[in-house]
Amino acid sequence: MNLRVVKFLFEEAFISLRQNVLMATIAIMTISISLIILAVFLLLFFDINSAIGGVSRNLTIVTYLDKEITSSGISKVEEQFALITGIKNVEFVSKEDAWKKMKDKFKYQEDIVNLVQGNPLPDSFVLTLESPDKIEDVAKELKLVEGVSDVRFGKEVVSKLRMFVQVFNYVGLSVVGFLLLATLLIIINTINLTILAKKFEVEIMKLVGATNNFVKWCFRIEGLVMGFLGAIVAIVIVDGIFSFVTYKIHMVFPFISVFTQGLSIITLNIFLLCLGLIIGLIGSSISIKSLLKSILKK
Amino acid sequence: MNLRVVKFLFEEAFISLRQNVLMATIAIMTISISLIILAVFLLLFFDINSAIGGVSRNLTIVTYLDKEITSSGISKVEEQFALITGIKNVEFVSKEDAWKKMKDKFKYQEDIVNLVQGNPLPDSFVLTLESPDKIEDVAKELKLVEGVSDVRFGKEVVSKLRMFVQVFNYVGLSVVGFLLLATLLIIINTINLTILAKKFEVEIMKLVGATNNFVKWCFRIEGLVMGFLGAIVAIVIVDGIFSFVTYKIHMVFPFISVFTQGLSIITLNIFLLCLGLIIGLIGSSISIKSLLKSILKK
Amino acid sequence: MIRLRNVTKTYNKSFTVLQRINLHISKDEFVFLVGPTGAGKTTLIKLILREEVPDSGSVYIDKVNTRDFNENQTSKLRKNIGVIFQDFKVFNRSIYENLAFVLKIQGEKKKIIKEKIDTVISLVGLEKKLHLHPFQLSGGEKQKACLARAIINRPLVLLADEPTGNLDPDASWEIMQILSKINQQNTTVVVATHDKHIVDMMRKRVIALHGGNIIRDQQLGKYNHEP
Amino acid sequence: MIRLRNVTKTYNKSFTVLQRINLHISKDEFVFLVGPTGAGKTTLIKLILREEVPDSGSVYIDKVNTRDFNENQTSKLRKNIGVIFQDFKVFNRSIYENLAFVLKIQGEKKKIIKEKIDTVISLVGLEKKLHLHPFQLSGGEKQKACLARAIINRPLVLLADEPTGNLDPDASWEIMQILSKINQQNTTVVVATHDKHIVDMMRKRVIALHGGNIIRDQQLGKYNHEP
Ligand SMILES: Nc1ncnc2c1ncn2[C@@H]1O[C@H](COP(=O)(O)OP(=O)(O)OP(=O)(O)O)[C@@H](O)[C@H]1O
Ligand SMILES: Nc1ncnc2c1ncn2[C@@H]1O[C@H](COP(=O)(O)OP(=O)(O)OP(=O)(O)O)[C@@H](O)[C@H]1O
Ligand SMILES: [Mg+2]
Ligand SMILES: [Mg+2]
Repeated sequence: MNLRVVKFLFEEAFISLRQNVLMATIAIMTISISLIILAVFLLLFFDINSAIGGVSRNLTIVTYLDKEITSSGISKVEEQFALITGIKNVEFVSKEDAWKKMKDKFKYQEDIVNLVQGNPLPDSFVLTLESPDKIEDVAKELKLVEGVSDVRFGKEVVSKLRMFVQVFNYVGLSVVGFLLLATLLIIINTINLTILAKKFEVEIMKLVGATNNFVKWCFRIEGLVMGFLGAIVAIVIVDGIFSFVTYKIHMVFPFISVFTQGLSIITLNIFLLCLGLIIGLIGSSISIKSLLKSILKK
Repeated sequence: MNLRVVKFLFEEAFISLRQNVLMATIAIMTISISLIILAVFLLLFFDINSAIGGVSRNLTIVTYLDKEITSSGISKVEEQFALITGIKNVEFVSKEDAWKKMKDKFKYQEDIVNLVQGNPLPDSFVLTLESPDKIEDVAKELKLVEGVSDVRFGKEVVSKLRMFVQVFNYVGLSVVGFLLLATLLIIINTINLTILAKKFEVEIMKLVGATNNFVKWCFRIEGLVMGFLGAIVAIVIVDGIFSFVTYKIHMVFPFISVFTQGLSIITLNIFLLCLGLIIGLIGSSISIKSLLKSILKK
Repeated sequence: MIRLRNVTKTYNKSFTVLQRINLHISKDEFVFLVGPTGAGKTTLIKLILREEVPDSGSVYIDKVNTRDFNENQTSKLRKNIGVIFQDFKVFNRSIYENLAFVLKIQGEKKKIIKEKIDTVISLVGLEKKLHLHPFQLSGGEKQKACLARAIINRPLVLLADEPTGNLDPDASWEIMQILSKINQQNTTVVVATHDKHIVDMMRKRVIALHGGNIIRDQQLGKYNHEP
Repeated sequence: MIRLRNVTKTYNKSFTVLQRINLHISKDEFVFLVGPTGAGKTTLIKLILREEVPDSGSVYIDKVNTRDFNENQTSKLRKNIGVIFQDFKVFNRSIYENLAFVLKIQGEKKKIIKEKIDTVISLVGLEKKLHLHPFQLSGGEKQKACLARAIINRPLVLLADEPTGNLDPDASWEIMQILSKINQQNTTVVVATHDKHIVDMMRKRVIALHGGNIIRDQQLGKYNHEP
């Protein structure tokens, strides 16, 4: 294909779209809507996912040290910790601090606290992990470090969280996958409807000598253009909704930070654009191919 | 309209659908897909909503009684509680039970517990509420009861939960509303595309003397039939997915009970059917009306 | 039956097709409309059918001015006018369905619909093609099917726009005989045609259009569209 | 140029339109195809255009059997054949776009497209209608536009199916002169028509179809489709 043909194909696509502007507009609108649905759920999925990630990242392991440990022993333990992979942050909590916190926590049970003489608590390290996945393994390694008397973490919380993540990803990915499929089908169907309505046009094209390839490319480019326009409209609306919702949520729940760590809006825009173009092309290819076949058979 | 005309209108609708079976099939498919999307999210929304409801219902208020209270005093307090609305369940926890639990909880801090002599804890009632909404009001009323020394509930948990419910409903309802709108638009657009493709037919109808009303009802019934078929297909698929997912989740997470308290599948089916019929009717009405107008103008 | 008073029709606000046309066709008449291509024959027929409305002047059908017809009155008018359109305008359905539609919108019963179709289809000789779709018919057969649709309702007025353009001379002559017979049964017949032979043979009233005007209106006329 | 060998064409596996037709039309010929409605004239033209393929027998264009043409060969064939279809088959676009399309698929440059359209449109006298859409044209004007589309490419073969059905006698005669001139410029012309007057005046080869057979094939023939 030389450049003139490409130029002509685009011209044809625009003539064809202009021929039934209303139909084209409606089709493009439908493409936009289904892309918007998809985009909204991608945003939700990734954002909730990252929110869960945030919770997971806050899981900590508390390592209690021997009561008789010296300050040089403490630094030795800390050095050992540096050798263990998967630890993101290490915070030392002296037994004094721990006791203060404890007293704070049991304010109501004052009587109990007052009954205690001296400080019964040991020094400890609070460790943050890079990921909660290997928390058991890390805990085991920590136990082996000399000077560590006990290692504690919320076993129940970890397992609940893990289950939740599993369910969420299971459901979320199924839903996103299902939506992707549904979007594909809706867009392909819509393009198919607009092309079926042009059966008569295609018949004439063939009768005056247009090759199948020529006809196919005319409609492919038409599909591409529709997909492109649909994606652009979707992007504008999604970005609008996004800004509005971010703003609105910020007003209502100023303490929540939304849409910060999830899917970046630019990635999403690029994804929508590619999707629009690709489905536009594929949808029109399928439709025109089957239409040409049906014309041949008649 | 007499019965013969109604019969004829249905005949016309089927002739018209048969005239371009492929187009009709594609349109019905699109209608199904968008209804399925809506249904999936309604199920998810209502199910998560009811799951949250479950969590809320487990919120409790602990009422500590005066240390010197007599057993007749305890029953008096209980009688008073019966007068307060909004309490679903009342459970008495004796100071002995409470101390046992406390000891259990602080196993690690054995030293502290061992330092305590006797039982420093009072008797208490654990109350379950009908709804967490009025928890503060109920707590206030409880405080006024004679024999009650203190009333405690997880203020932080309640406020966090409330916020979560608020955010969830905010987001969830927005999403469901948005999806409903999107579904409506997709279905209306799809029907519009099939009707636009029949412009030539409508022109002939008008020229041989069909009234606007007649033409409108032909296409309305066609829209109704498409909406009906689309809804039926959607219902079959949604019910299929539902059974499959329930089964699958039961396999993978046998301890979770899903889809039990949310939206009943029968309600959903009826909703989808009505929606299909109504949008089919409305969509075709809008389309044929604007088509007739455009023909008149030309 | 049909009266045009000072009718002017302009397309796109600039191209005047008919200019101050005055015309009266009475109930029992059979009229040929002739004129070169683009003279406005089809436009005149569209005006009578109220597919188009005049820019100025009035069209009276059965003494009623159609100018201010609403949608319902227009439908009623069209139910009483049978038309053979120059470009056929048939549904992409079987001939049977095409014919049945016209009767169905009148609320006819199934049985009567079947009877009427049988009668009219044998009149035009398309019995074997009754269940074919238009794209399966030859040009002439399509034209005959259009005639059948136009007369199935025994209309008050029959408008035939180039009804023999795709027919051989013998078939054309047969069609003319059918139109003649319908005319005798009290239907006003208006035929727009280029078929010199037929016009000359039929010896009916001939109205010749040219340059937006009626340049000749003759009883027992001949085809001649020269000014 | 065109040769049919024992061509049989049956529709719906039961209705035989053409039966063992043998026919040869050489490069420089101008041929009329006559026959009553439904005789198979359009079917014959469709066979030449390879819009239909024969059930048995072969169609040769320029000595090549078109039976086993693939899609590309068919396109190439059609680019060399100009056709005036009985039912027009024009795009719902302006006449200009309709004409341009035929040239565009040949990969012509914009400038040349414009030139060629200008030439051909003045030949058929539709200069003022160039940017109108088909539904804005009269029947005869549409027919002329189809002629313009058929000849714009200087095709090797010109197939005209009832090209004067919507034209007045004068316009018909003009069109015939154009076809004649094109024939003299080395295009094979096949005209299917019912216009007795024109066939009789032109004195060209006349092939008469009837009942699925060629019942007459005469040089300098007259219109006469009686067996
Ligand atoms: N919708 C329209 N818009 C613009 N011009 C139109 C429209 N309809 C008709 N015309 C023009 O009006 C003129 C008359 O058209 P009309 O169809 O009435 O001619 P006609 O006498 O029927 O011709 P023919 O014998 O070719 O059928 C033509 O030149 C045509 O181009
Ligand atoms: N696709 C089809 N399916 C069934 N029958 C067909 C089909 N196409 C044509 N026919 C039949 O074949 C016969 C010949 O048709 P054709 O169009 O070739 O006739 P024709 O000679 O061109 O007639 P006319 O002068 O009326 O145009 C007709 O009786 C028609 O009904
Ligand atoms: Mg006309
Ligand atoms: Mg024919």
